[in-house]
Amino acid sequence: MNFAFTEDQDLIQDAARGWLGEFAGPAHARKVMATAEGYDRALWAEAVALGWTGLIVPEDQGGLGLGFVELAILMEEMGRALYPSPFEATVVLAANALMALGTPRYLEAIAGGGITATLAAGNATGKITAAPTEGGFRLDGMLRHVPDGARADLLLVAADLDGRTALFAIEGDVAGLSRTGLATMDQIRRPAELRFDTVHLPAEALIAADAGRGLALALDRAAVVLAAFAVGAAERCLEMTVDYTKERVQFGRPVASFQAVKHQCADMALAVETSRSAAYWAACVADDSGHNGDGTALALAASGAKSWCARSYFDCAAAAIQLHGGVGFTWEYDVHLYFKNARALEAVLGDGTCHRERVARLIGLDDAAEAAQ
Amino acid sequence: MNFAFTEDQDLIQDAARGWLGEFAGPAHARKVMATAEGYDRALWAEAVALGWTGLIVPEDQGGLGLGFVELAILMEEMGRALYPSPFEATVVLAANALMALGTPRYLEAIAGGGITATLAAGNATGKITAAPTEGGFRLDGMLRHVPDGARADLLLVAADLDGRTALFAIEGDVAGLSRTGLATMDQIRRPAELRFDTVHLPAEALIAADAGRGLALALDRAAVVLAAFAVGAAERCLEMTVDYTKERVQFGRPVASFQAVKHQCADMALAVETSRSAAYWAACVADDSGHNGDGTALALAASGAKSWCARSYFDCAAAAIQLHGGVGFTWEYDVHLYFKNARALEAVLGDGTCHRERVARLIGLDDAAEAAQ
Amino acid sequence: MKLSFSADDEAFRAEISGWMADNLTGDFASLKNRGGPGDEHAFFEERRAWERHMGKAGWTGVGWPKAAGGRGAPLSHQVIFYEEYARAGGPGRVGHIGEGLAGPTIVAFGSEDQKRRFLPGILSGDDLWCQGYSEPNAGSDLANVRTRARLVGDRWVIDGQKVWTSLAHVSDWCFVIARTEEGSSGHKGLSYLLVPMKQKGITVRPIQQMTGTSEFNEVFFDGAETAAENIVGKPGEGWKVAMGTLAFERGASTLGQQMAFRNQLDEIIAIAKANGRAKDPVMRQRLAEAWIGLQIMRANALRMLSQAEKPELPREAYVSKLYWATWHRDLGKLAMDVLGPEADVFPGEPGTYELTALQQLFLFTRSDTIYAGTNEIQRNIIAERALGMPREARA
Amino acid sequence: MKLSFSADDEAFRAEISGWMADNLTGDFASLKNRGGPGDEHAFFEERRAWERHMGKAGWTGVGWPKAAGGRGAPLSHQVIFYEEYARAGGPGRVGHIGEGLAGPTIVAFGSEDQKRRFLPGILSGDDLWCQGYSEPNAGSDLANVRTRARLVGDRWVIDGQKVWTSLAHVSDWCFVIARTEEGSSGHKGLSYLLVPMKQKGITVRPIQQMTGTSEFNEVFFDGAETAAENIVGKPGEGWKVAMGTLAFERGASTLGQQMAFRNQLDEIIAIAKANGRAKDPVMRQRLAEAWIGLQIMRANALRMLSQAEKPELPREAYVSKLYWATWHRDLGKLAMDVLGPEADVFPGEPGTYELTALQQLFLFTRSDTIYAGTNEIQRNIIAERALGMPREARA
Repeated sequence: MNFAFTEDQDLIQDAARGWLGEFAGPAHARKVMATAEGYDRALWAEAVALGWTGLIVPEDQGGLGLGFVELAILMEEMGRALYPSPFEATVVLAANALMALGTPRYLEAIAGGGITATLAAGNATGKITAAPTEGGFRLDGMLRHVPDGARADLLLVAADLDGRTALFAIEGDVAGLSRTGLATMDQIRRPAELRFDTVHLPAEALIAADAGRGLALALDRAAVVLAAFAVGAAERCLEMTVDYTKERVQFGRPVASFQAVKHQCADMALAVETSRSAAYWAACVADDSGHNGDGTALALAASGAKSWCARSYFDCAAAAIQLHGGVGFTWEYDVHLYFKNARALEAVLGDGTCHRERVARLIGLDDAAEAAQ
Repeated sequence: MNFAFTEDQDLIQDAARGWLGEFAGPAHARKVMATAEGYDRALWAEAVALGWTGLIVPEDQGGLGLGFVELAILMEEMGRALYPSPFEATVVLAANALMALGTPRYLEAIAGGGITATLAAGNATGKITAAPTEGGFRLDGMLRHVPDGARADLLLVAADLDGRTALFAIEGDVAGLSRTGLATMDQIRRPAELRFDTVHLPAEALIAADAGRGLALALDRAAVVLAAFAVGAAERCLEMTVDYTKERVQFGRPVASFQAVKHQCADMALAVETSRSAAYWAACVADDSGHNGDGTALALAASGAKSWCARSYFDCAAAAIQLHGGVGFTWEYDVHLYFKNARALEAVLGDGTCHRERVARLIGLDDAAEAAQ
Repeated sequence: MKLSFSADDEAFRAEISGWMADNLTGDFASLKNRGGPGDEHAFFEERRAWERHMGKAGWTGVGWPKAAGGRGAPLSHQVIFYEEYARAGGPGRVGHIGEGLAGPTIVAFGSEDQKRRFLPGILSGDDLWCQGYSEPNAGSDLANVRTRARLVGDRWVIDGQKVWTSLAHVSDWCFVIARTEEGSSGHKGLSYLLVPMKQKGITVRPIQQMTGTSEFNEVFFDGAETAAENIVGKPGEGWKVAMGTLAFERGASTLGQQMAFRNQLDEIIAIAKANGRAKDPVMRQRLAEAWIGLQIMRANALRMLSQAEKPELPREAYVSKLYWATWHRDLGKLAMDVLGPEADVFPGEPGTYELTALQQLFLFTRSDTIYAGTNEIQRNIIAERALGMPREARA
Repeated sequence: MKLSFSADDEAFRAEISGWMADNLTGDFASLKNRGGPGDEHAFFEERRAWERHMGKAGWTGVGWPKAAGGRGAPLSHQVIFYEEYARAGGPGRVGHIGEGLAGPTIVAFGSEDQKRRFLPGILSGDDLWCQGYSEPNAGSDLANVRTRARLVGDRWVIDGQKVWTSLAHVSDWCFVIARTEEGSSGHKGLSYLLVPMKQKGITVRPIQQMTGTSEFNEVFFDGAETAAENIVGKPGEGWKVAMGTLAFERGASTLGQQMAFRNQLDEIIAIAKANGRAKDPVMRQRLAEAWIGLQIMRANALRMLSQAEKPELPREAYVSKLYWATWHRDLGKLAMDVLGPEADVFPGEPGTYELTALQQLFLFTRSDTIYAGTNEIQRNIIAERALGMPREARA
């Protein structure tokens, strides 16, 4: 038991913060967010070269073989920078899911940066039905809010196959599949709608015929890592606010000297630090759970961390706007980028209410009552 | 439309505030709250002499014939003083219920101060079943949290009679009825448990065989008036806090000069003023509804006012303790009397969650959705 | 104390609601529910025509005294007017700053000549006004105003900068608080000037907001001029006059604002019913709470307005800005939570930025708790002026 | 970074939990879950015997260095010790101020002679300690301390008053912050004195709390004396030493406190299941939120303790008091809301005042956000020390 970063972990954090701070901060986000693609391919190639796409991929598939604590560290820094990239969809969702299902397929390509990918399973709304055909499968249905769904090279799509959840791999475009990017208030994330209208896939597109449990594990781990993203972004909101209010003078005093401002910043600090404790608690549980645990400890930690950290992020972003005063409301200042992203993140992978309801169930509120008090 | 007090209403408020402030403030509460009876009979006789027990009773039954706005004004002042008395049970519940049922019985006795009374209907937990007998009725069952249930001279008890809600009058003690006062954290209110074990009542004890609608009206009006009580008590918490923090010096400054203290007091003021608007809105609706309205407007106003004002009272009392610092936590200072009373009041006549759920239903959340957006 | 309306009130209600039904039609029909906060750019010219149309029909200045050209309507009629206007989906009024702030200020503090010159243009909808109070380094605090005006011959010459000026780019006139006494500070030495906007000494630069649109502007005064007689009150009385303007914000038009809130809440409830969130017990609590909160807002406003004759500002008036701003901001968040994952999406291609009305609501309401006195400033004011707590130390 | 425990840790867990199971029996069995905050008066003599029993078995000073007579247990063992102690229902420790504050202060700042004289009595459970920090007009601020001590011959003579002193009426010793430099102010001129409580210069007056009971006391020093050598550090170093004491509050014993919170939450959940509130979706949200919040509290404490070697106080340490105090206070309210109308009732006759454990929790947790630095002071500290924002103006 030692709940502090190792030296290696400190190094990962320092390197990520340095690179992202220099190249991939909000100014970068502004450049790419108005483009149709939504990210910068050249910068992404550099991120690949840093080994990030292989961070959790096993070494024998060309990755670094690190764990979810390390992935959380990296995502925390991406949140701080608000770096728009295929990382979440490709690594946090797709690679994580493939690993949870125990298949090495595509991992080397992902680790090496050859392809981007995404996952369309319980993280999307809507439903796909699969039916066996001669030599393969036919898929029909619609999914919305698939991260990077319009731009990813590889789609991992969950579909109902005879009452079980199967996972299929679709490389690029196929006949009958339409992929439409959604225009969104938050311009960092790039959700899409996927329509499957008689899509025929070959037999080898089937990755796992019974993927339900593996996908549940993967989505919980993804929730943990997204919670870490929220931590970094929330902390950046706090930093911007402290910096701005120290500079800004009103009534002849720095705004930061007013107790009302200080106390709101203190509450933001409390939100950030408790969120950090929550996210890394959950990341440790993710590392300890392996692929075959009973999943309850991870489910509790993931739901706890996701609901807590996403709310903290929203609260911090909202407080940042308030404490910036008028300029916090302008397009020019960066606060709104975090604010919109925070709102989007609250709904991703389940909102707070549904995660808390899940915790309520898992801690036994539906079990029979013990002998009367 | 004129949402300000009339001159007469101003006079009622001034008179009540004057008398209660002089004789019936927290120092008085401390004297009586440790006694078994829980109130001072001599002081109560004076309140009767002021005409308060007849406030809403029609003039031809010896009352003043005033309305629920006036009753709210009086109860607001009782809340401010935290006056422990049979007033709520006798007037706000019992007289109100008799009037809602359109029966003049007992009203003259109540108005004249000859008897105290209470109501045990939807405001209590538990259930009573009535069965017709030769020459009368037999009652069985148990009710808890009946206000003044152990000390009131007259009990108005709702019971299930052939699937309808009937109301019975029980004067004093009868065989088979046990009345037990409950020891409570809040020492201002005096709830009791009533056990009916084969209680035989004569036929004339039946006040109304189908009292459901009248009682619902009465309970909504009582909720409105309790909301006004909460307004006065909450405002007193604010006043004590402002006074104390102006006097108390910390770090070489009056505590009231710290922005964190000022802003919490401002939030208390917001809670108090919005509560006052809520309570008198609801009191006006109660006056406008009469005994034959469809009840929806009153139900909405009553649920809105009760949930809002009770929470405001609790929040103000809690903030008062916090802002008093150490002494707010002592028995010696009065804040805890309000704090405990506020907590009790939140649960009386339905807690906030159930009132809001009722509003949700009444504003049509369960109605069929209109054509898709 | 009585909340219900009289038969006379109801007759007046029938009159205005009938007029709205008959007139918000044809070319004007597309203006329904448009042009509110966050949407002020919408159909501007058409709304200007609508303002003139209302003026012709005598529906501007409903609460103004008859002597000033208004209807002199009693409070209950004003309440009904603003509520029915909004209930009918009446568009955001392009003349509201003139009708609600500049006009009443001139009525209260202006000279007879000023009344003759300025009031008819406001009532007819021909002259649009904007407000020159906030400055980049004054924020919510008029005492820090740095914009200067010097009397040169028969002209005031004005230099400085204002911000958060709604409608500046389309306004004919601006009322400007400027420092007219060299070396003065705080509330002293300020004057209240009426300044024509269409002149070369004035530059208007729109501020792009987080919504992507620009309701607010920066206004630069660089040797801008106005005639010497265009001062309301005496030189140095600007603070007193400005405080009067702020008092007019307690007018019955607030009931119209609340009816617009009601329309928004109704839309959110309709969506919740359509997408099933209305069955979620937690969401039901929030929707009911919002509904209750709005009823209380109305009751609070009616209480305040019913006591408008009293010389002291009542406490319910002190808390009203903090209350409605916070309620409205929370409504914006509630709208998003009811929409769920769909909240983020708007029609259009990625990279475009044309928000839906509820997304506008969500983003734009973040300014409610900032402009016209942040929530923090409002709490200071409540504590100091309504509760008599010690004033904040000012350097 | 790793949250799981090693095999060695688990062996230690078995040792302490076995010892508790074997020893919290017989005469001690009635002490289970008694004597915590709000219940400190319960079974006092028996708990004192229990403290001595623990001392004999070597379970006091688990985290103290071996050289000081402690176990020198690593962090993971300390965490396990405090968690298992509380999980077993171990009673509130009467020696906790000596073990957790006075002892570590003497270890860190005391002379060898002081270590020899004071540490063994703490470890054996024979000497009980109390804390003399807060004063009526100093509140949470040591800089305002007015209690004076003068060196007269070989004795410190002490005059003044302390408040909120837990266990003062039963303690043998008190560590007192007193002003030893005439005319000094603020953090200067303070000294840290060890003062015997059983002397005629000291009067202890219990403070009756809103619970009806009296955990806290006022302590009056009226010519009270202690030997000249009973000063920790040098005269004038009291602030430095006191700040060290506050740092010890970051100790692993906080995990024991959290386990007690867990026991309380479990009781509330059991009641919710029994009375049906566990089916209410709104209540489920609150219960789940409390459960999550407590897990985070533990994670936050482990983060803080894992970085105890670092010279700077980490941010998670700055926020921990504000966080746990607020969480615990909210738990008290949650308990009442789960109980519903029954929350107010306790066994007994009207007029008596013997609260249930959950009512005690509800009322007593109101002090959590006040003592040892109110929530407001904690927010100041976070803003100023952790975030580097400007200090509050002090007159």
